[in-house]
Amino acid sequence: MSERTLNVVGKSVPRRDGMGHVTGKTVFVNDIRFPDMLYLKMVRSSVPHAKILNVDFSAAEKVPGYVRALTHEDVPKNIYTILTLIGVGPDEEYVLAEDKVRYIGEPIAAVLAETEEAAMEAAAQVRLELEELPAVFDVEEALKPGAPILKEWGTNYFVYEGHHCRRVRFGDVEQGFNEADFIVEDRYQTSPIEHAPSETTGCIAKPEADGRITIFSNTQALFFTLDNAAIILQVPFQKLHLVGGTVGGGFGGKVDVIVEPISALAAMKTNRPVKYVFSRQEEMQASSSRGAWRMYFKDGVTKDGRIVARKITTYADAGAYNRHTPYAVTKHAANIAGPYRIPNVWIDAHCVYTNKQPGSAMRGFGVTPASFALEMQMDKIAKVVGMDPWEIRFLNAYRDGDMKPHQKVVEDATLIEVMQAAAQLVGHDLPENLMQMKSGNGKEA
Amino acid sequence: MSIQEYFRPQSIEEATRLLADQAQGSLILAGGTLAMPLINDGISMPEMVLGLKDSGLNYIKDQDKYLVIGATATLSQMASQTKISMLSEAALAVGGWAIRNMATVGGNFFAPPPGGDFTAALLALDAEITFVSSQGERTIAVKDFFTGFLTNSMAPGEIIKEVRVPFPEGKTAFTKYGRRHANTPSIVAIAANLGYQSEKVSKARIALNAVGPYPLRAVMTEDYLLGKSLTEQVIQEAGEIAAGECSPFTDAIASEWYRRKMVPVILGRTLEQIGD
Amino acid sequence: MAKLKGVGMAAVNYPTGMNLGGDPSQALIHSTTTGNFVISLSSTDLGQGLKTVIAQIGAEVLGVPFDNVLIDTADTDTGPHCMGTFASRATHRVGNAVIQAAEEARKIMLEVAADELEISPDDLETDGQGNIRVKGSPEKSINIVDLALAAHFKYGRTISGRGMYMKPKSDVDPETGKMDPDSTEAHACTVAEVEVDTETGEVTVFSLKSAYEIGRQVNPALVEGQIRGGSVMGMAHVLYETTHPYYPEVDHLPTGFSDYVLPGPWELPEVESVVLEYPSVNGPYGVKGLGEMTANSPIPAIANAITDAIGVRITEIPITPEKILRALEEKENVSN
Amino acid sequence: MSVRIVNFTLNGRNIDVMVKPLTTLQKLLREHLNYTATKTGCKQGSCGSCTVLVNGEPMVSCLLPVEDIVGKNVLTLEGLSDNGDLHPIQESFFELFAVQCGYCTPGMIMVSKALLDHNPDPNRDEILDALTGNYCRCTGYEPIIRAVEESARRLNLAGEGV
Repeated sequence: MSERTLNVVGKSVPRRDGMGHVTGKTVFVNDIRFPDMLYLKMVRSSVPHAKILNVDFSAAEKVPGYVRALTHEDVPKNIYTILTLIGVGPDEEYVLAEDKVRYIGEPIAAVLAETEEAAMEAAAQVRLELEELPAVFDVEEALKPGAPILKEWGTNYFVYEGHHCRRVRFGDVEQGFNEADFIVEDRYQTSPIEHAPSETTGCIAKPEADGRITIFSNTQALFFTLDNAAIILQVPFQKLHLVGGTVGGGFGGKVDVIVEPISALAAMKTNRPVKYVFSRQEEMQASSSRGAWRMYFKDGVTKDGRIVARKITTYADAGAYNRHTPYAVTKHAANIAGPYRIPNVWIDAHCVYTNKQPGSAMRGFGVTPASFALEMQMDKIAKVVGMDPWEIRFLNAYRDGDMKPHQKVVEDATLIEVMQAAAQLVGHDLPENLMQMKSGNGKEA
Repeated sequence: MSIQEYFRPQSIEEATRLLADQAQGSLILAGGTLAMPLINDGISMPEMVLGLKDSGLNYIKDQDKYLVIGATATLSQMASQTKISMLSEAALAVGGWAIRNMATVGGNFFAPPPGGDFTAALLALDAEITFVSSQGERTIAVKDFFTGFLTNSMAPGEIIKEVRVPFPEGKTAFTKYGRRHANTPSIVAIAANLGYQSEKVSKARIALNAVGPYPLRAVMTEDYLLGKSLTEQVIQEAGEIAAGECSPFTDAIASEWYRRKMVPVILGRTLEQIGD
Repeated sequence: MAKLKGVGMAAVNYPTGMNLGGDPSQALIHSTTTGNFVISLSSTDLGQGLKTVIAQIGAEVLGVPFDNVLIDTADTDTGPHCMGTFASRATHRVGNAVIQAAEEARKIMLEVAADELEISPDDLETDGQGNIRVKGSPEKSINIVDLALAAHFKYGRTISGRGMYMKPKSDVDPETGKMDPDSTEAHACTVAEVEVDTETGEVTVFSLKSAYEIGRQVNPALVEGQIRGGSVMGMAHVLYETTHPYYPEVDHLPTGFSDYVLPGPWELPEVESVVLEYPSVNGPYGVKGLGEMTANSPIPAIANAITDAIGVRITEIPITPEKILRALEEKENVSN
Repeated sequence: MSVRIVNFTLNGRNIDVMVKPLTTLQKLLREHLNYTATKTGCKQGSCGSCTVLVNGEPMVSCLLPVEDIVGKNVLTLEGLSDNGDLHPIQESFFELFAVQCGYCTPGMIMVSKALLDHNPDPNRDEILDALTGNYCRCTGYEPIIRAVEESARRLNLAGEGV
């Protein structure tokens, strides 16, 4: 494909969906309705950790408009598989809670009714008998002996091929510390954050005449949702048909396959369309959030500002269940050392369970917390060494051809070029030697 | 049980008569900005509701020393009236434009903490509040309205008819401090109304919102200010007293520690507005 | 009462795509009888502009007008597989798949035009306006509508193509962490200017100025949209929002937009950016992913600017006014 | 339960409906009358995506019982471009990329319409005051502010019959 002048790539052509948006004609999932449609409302745990002794629907059944309820007994395979499909296991989250609840908001039973109001009233009338268990909320407390255990396999951490964490070992970090003139350490902590898209997560499952189920969903990943839902429902894949693609903001919050399986099950059981859309309060408190991350840095730095060793221990707060956090920790481990050439790197990145709403994917997926910690750490190094924060970064920036700590050769590097351009943009004069530096042999388009 | 009956009285008499009769125990709905969110979430499921918007309580009357405001006058009307500037500033502290077009003066009395910014202004202006029921009318001072957290001195069958706000002689200032510039709950909101005689404070009304179970008068701070001029030292001391006499709480917006820290700071800025 | 100004910077990279279980996306293209090209996908548009960007790439490769190219997504019955929209992967993966599909369709299109114009396909070019013409003698040409009609009703040929792009699955070595998790790296450097009110602890962000290097801008306006949205999201993460205001405790949890604190129109900093293009080795037209990284550099840039302003490092976000007051008080106690 | 006929004007057309008391205007529009441009973002009155104009004033329809709009003029986004071509506000939002996912767009456009009807030449602070009740997560607000400024320019231009 010769590099001829481009006709339309590189042009700011107007958005294809722009007209629909500004006229209100774009159809979002929540805008869809079908005759005989039922509304699903979830009965959720009000406590962070408890045994479920009893779930009593007798009062709920009397609410006018109540149709039926679903519990874990109704779910053919009551276990989430979102990671087994991409080679990561075990899966340990229940579609509907069985004997225990592990976070405030965990779904226990689904109530179906003729109207949204009836479904809400019925769900509120379901009597839960819960026996509270001790709960743990801090990632490091959760790993201490004697901490309440969340998982059947007896620990509060995800096992990475036999290890209690994802590991990166590159060079000899202790040797690096010996060479260093300064040791620079600090602790960085981020907070759980809600995706808060304008449109809340939701879907409508509609039984079709030929026995298939069409699921209108604002998921970010249609086939991923189809495959997982089919496994949970134990139906052949061709039974499900996912339709979507217009999402009112995702930010990673609509990849958990949470509303589709139970809605499809409800549609199959009632042979009626079923709508399940999160309230804003559910989106805020019960849906997955960006997990919180705690990162401990220990760097060895020479007098002339070269980082010769970087040792990092990370604790990702997965909340009560895996969702996507085990993979976020792997991606974190591949990026937490930063866009810098460091000969000796040692990383232990833990995926830890606590009695909180599950952490999952959010924009930046494990790298956002890493960048926060990294770039505050670089400023601390500059202060300790007595160097300008720009210069310390230019000096250590990786170049094309370098080997990253996870043993991948650096390619397409331009850290130096963006720093040069940013300095120019804000009128920050850089010394000539820094302005002359290059990341590699990349050429501007 | 979902709603069974919605009453829409066309006058105050009809409203009070209904409330003494078949509409007894109804949820009173004015602007809806407080009740409807709870109804939408299924937290509140009233069987009987009485809507006040057509009952003739939306008026603003200039009665010599008083500005008389009907209970269903909206906060947008308060924002745009120019008779008492503090009422306009306090109205603009509540929600966004659309919310202020719906929320009412009477409704703000029922806003759970940290709500109630507008009511704090009424408190600092020595306003009176008039209730009406089938038995007739009853007027008390706004400072006697609240009796505790989410409880007040209204009798069954009564609704708020109007508030009567004396035109302030002295200088007033209102400061709302939240995490955002607008459309946000208060960390602390302060209304000050000071009378002066030869550079000395002759009358002081200080109302604090979001740092107690309801908007409260900082009476000890008021006493302290009497007879003093607003020097930096006096303002600083007043701030300490105010921080001592309020009872801040922790919520998602701010901790008790931080709210108590902000009382002297925001009171200082409010009094400085009055000073210069 | 003091208002302390501070400036901070941060430089980051961000990987494009993922590959835990392999990272594939497919695309199918077919021409209607009247020269409209339908690109069938199962990919989703979250607002980042996939439906626009993919139509641009398709039109560019086919050499037909942008308006001739229609996007038909996302339906698992009609669209081929796509992993989904995340990891800043969509433009890179789906773009590459569309290029492959469009090249196959273009080849057939040129073959039919060659038959119609009785000339070798190698001597033909597209003018991007809907005509296939002979190189060097542009007056000898055929319009895409006539061509499509001919292909369908005269030559019985389908102008269509299939495309697939996959980052092969590569496992992670449990001992050393050796892995090949992404396809290329985008980069960004952000400079933040802030002011801290030492009485209330409030932070005002005056400006967020960034340089981005993202290989190729397919649609510069959509790129700027991601940079602006990400800058405000980054400011929200570092100063305002949390589902657990008293983390790790689970009390006082916000329930909605009124008590989940987010900056609004009044809190906007001045956002300015420049975009560099160093085409990546394997991206469509050198594209690198951008969507997920745009909140990343503003967060530490603002945090570093706060350190510059108050002389104290706060390494726990969100950096609320309360945390700043407590840090200033601690600094006071330490110094006397 | 005594159910009344609710009569009001919707986008210039006279409408009679009979709905359960306390049905919100949002639910009436979206579920009874199939006008789905007015969105549902929170049902708490705190995101603005359900903003409509009632007698020219912006209100959050999720908190507005139908009894409060009897005899009133309701304007929704569907009514903004009545004869098919776009209103200058819609054009400006479209051309200045003041839109990404589109879910907040209806509310943003309606509150902008109310602002410009009240104040044909708003300064930036007045625009910020009008928009502060509307939540957007994608754009970072600035393109929306610029689209409102551009809309004012175009309306004033059109107003002068240029």
